[in-house]
Amino acid sequence: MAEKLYIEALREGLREELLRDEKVFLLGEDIGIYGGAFGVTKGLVQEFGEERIIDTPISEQAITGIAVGAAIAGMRPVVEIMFFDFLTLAMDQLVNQGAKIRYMFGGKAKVPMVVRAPMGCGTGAAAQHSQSFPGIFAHFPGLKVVMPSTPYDVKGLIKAAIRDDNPVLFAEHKLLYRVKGEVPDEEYVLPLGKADIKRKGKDVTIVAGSIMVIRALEAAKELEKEGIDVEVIDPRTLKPLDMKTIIDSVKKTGRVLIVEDDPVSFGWGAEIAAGIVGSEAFDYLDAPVKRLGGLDIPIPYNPNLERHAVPQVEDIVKAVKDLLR
Amino acid sequence: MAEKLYIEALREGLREELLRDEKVFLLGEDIGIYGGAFGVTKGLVQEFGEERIIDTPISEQAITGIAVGAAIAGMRPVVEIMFFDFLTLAMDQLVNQGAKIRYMFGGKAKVPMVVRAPMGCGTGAAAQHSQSFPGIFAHFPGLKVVMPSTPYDVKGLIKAAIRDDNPVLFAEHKLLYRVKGEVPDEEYVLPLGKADIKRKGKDVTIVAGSIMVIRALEAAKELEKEGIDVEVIDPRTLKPLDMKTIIDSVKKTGRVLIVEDDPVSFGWGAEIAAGIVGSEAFDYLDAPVKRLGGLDIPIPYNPNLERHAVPQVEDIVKAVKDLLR
Amino acid sequence: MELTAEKKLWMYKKMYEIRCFELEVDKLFKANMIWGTCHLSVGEEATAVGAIAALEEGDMITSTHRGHGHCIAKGGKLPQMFAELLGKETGYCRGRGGSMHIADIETGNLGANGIVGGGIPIATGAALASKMKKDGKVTLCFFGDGANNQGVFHESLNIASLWKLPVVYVCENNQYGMSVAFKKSTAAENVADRAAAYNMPGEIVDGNDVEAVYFAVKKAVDRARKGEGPTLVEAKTYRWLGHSKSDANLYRTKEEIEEWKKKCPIKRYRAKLIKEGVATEEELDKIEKEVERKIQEAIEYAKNSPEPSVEDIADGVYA
Amino acid sequence: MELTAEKKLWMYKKMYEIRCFELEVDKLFKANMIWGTCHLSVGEEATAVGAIAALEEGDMITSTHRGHGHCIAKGGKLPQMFAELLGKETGYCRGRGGSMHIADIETGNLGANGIVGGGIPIATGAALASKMKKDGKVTLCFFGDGANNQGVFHESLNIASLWKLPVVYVCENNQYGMSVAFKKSTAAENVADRAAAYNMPGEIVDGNDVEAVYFAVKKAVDRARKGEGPTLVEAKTYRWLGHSKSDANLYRTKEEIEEWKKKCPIKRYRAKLIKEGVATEEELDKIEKEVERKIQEAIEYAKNSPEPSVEDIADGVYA
Ligand SMILES: Cc1ncc(C[n+]2csc(CCOP(=O)(O)OP(=O)(O)O)c2C)c(N)n1
Ligand SMILES: Cc1ncc(C[n+]2csc(CCOP(=O)(O)OP(=O)(O)O)c2C)c(N)n1
Ligand SMILES: [Mg+2]
Ligand SMILES: [Mg+2]
Repeated sequence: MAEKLYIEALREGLREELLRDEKVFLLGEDIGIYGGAFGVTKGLVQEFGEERIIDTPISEQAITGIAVGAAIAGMRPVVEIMFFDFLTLAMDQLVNQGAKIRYMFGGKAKVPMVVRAPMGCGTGAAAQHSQSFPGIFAHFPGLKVVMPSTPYDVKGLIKAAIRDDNPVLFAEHKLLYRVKGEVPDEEYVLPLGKADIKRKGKDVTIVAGSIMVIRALEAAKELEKEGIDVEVIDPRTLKPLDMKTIIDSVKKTGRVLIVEDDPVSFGWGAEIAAGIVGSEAFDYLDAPVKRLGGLDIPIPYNPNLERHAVPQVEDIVKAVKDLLR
Repeated sequence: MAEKLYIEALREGLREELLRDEKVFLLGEDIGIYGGAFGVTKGLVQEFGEERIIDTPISEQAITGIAVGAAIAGMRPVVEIMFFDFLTLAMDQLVNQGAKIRYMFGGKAKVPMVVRAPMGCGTGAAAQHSQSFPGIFAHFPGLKVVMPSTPYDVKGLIKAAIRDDNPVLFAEHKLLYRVKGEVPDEEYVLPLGKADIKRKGKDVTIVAGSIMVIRALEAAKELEKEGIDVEVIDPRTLKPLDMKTIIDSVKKTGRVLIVEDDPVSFGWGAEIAAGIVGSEAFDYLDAPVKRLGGLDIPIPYNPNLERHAVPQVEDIVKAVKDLLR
Repeated sequence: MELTAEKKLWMYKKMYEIRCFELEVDKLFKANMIWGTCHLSVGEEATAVGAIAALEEGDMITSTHRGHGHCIAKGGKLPQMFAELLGKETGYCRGRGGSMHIADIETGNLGANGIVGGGIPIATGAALASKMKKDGKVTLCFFGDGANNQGVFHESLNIASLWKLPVVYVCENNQYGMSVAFKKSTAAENVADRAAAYNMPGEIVDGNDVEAVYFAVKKAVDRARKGEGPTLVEAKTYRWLGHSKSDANLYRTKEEIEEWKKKCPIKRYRAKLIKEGVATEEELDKIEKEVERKIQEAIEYAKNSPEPSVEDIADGVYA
Repeated sequence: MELTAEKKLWMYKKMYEIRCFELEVDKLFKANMIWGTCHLSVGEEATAVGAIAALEEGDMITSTHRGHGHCIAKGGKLPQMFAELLGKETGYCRGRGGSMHIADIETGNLGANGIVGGGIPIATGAALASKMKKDGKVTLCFFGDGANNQGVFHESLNIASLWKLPVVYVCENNQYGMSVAFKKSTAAENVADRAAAYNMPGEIVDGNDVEAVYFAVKKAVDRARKGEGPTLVEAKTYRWLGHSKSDANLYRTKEEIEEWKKKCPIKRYRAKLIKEGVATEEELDKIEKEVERKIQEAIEYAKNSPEPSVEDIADGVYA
């Protein structure tokens, strides 16, 4: 095992799939010589050539639709959308076409494609470059939605996403790219639809996704000092969603905090909360289900405001304490 | 008071605002001589002329963006998007521009615009013309989201939406257009952000929106025969969301069923469920919060399959009984 | 580039098949046997047939909401088509898609589309796949005059031209996008004039002349197959019936409709075939009878087919 | 159409102001005093200034992610601009918008935009408002060469032409959209060539010649104001610095950059003004000194301004 950055593990995953299957190719804006806005695809055009690492015009809708068409015709495209917010430009092709085609066609077509995009605030990019709304896509039938939080997960899940025969939205996080973690040397693929218990604990369950997993783990360390034993669960894929792992944890701890990176209002945390209280875990709850997420505002530019717009470690610590009160 | 169709009440609301304020104008595809795909704007071009009832090319993104620009420049545009599903084509202008501009500009611009669109299945229009996802928009800060269920509400709320100084997404429902109800002869405007108790009851609360209000009321009638007294609450606006009315009801009944018209997974019902169990109502709950909604599939064409894809009256009846068991 | 008698008769037969199909659909619709909505292409048969006649067997198409004709011309099976419209399990989409989503991947029909312009990038992507796989296939992309104002039209044609993709864009300009006249929707004289903006050839052709359509599209297909890039072909035609199930035709005059009916692509071609001695009246009558018989058989098949079962409602969402 | 000496000197001063502003921003950025990202327009000053010089006071503009120059030329106040970049409460957006969202509704600047092409329909809508209100205003819409491949460009220009809206589209073609060269992104020789697809005039102008830009845009503005409809003006220019904060310039050569630096719009205009006798070296030096002083003052103002308070974080979401 070696320590690697999230961005390196992700790039390795892409590279291994490009090597393994010649049907796999990447397309997106500035992913060639520039290496992508965040550097994810650095070096790949040199290795695989411009035919497989394709720089596109600034045409999000078309490139997503082109991926749909290429996928139906037998390829396995991986699209990079430069910022998650720009997915709104490609929505029709993603949710009305890519996601629905198979069902509409009576199960007679496959659309194996991945759309990757970095979400999240914390870089001062302001309201049009900072939102994290993977939960929105999880509402549309036919899509799968993945949001890995560690180098290990991102590598195993990007490989799974590329091998999956369905359209997969792959939500990365800008602040995770520089996070380090252990990555096995040998090849591995992780399943889509399996939550991961990132930390075992018995007093309270935190369900956190993407960057919030990192913050939840830090908060757990803080709380440990005060004798509070936190279990941290990372759903990893929002769709399919592994409610069982979450429910089992809540049945054990009786208390749950859900932490997300976007306005809490109508976010994916609501689905998890509703899933918990609609299940047998309801009878095990010792406190109301608590959600912690962003304020219901566009992400502000000023760094101090920006910091306050979404949960930080101290907010998680406080929320857990509130829950135990 | 006169009995009117939902579509008539809506048209009257539009007409009154066009008469009241010359800044108000409508734009959309086939809204002129054709009267709109569902006939909502019938007769308006004859009365107000082509300058104020504007037929546009099939360019959803541009017409929504044009509305944003016209609104900033002092007009009050009302856009018709022919089917709710097509909002995915206009997402960027709606959620990244219209909704966020005011905040991004430090509160120094107003964007008074309305985007109307009919949602829902039940007409055999299949997967690309049948989805109902108003909850998706409620997640984006800066927007308001309205989904009226009766002729009375639709008239009062469209007038409020047009007079509001913010971008409002106005979600109509195809199957409601032909529903009748009482509409006052005198002018009235309803507040955005106020739920309505459509039926008082003490045994169980149903929170239903749009077409599901009608079905919930029918189910309540059925259940009454069996001695079950149902309270039906219509949030009317998803954003702002009047959780207080819902919470008060749940505190009274101790049991709640949420009914929506789209895949239950990651829908707006999750937000309501999470809101309930995150509130003081949690302590009053005698049963898990139950959600009833569509299957997690694209809407099928076959009428029988289509019917089974979303909740019908009998499903609501059954769900309430389950809840009381 | 000469057309064989066989091909000519095939084109006649397909046009007639489409006409009959659409008129039967209209009847079934009026008899409440078809659910939802239907966009019929009566009057536009020459465009679908002429364009698809220019393809090789393995080639692909993307179609539109007004797609029955494309499907038939591409080799779609009538029984499965009717079955789909009747929402039956034996239909092309197992009753899940209906008129706006008929697809037949086997014959290379990548599907109708409920979103105006939605098929344009999909066709472009299929062509990219062909280029990458070097499979020698060409994709033909149908869309309407209304669709030419969708942003994705612009984005896709630009990319197809840049990358020299083997795709042919065929605009069926039937003068209206629903109720809006072409002049009121498009700030250009012709859709084909927009080809220059993408540095690709733009061709205008009489969409009611099946051979003219064939030759224009054939040229474009050949060019695409040789790796020389896409072409935009605009076929001027006209829709005889309403836009969809209900349409009061308020936006156009009866005279205009009558004027266009005189240019019936099928009648015209019939006269031409007889004049050229390709076939006799009797031979053509025989083809027509045969088509009519097959259509009735197909309808019977569809009527007698089973409904999809509710237990299987979620089949086919994911692979 | 003659330019007064006053106007010429105004143009010189504004270009110099933009240059100084951008270079100071670069310094502040490198000193970690500016958060997030910044897209600087060094080398492109003549386009912003020449185009905006052609407007009347009440006219409107929409700007882009590379928008500092547009804001300054439109009359934006330097202290509020620096304050915004420093995230201060006194900034144009109360520190909530930053570089990519500076707007100044009072001077008619409807805002920069973080979405490439996002301002194009907004400008079109502002122009529609003017037409409806008959307020005689023209809206000028800036966008880059990269933006010309966004679908909404197509949709908007089509509509503006159909409805003869008083809007002028100014494409700042600086040869690259981030790292992708114009030739690799656009299947047309020139952006202006695409105007024909919308039946509107397309003009190409040397974007480093401020007077040439002025005259081309003025013609378009006059046409728009007379109700004759929109024009697409393409100004060919070049960005000297990286795309945004970090950019290794891998996609272009040093030689190319040096070549374009020789065409510096400010140096060129300085020489011209002196040659024409509009001003002496000393007079221009004085203007420059004055600008430099104001810039420093503005930076001081920004530095000394208060941070927004966290209590007010939700201010301004809704009206
Ligand atoms: C994106 C989108 N907008 C609007 C519609 C509604 N609609 C369906 S067909 C149609 C007209 C299309 O016109 P055209 O492309 O010319 O095709 P035609 O119907 O004339 O064959 C419209 C507006 C749609 N299906 N998709
Ligand atoms: C819709 C969208 N896609 C991608 C981006 C990322 N991006 C920001 S600027 C830029 C290049 C824009 O090029 P151009 O329009 O030529 O403007 P320039 O930067 O050259 O001034 C890109 C790709 C974006 N902001 N918005
Ligand atoms: Mg048409
Ligand atoms: Mg550029």
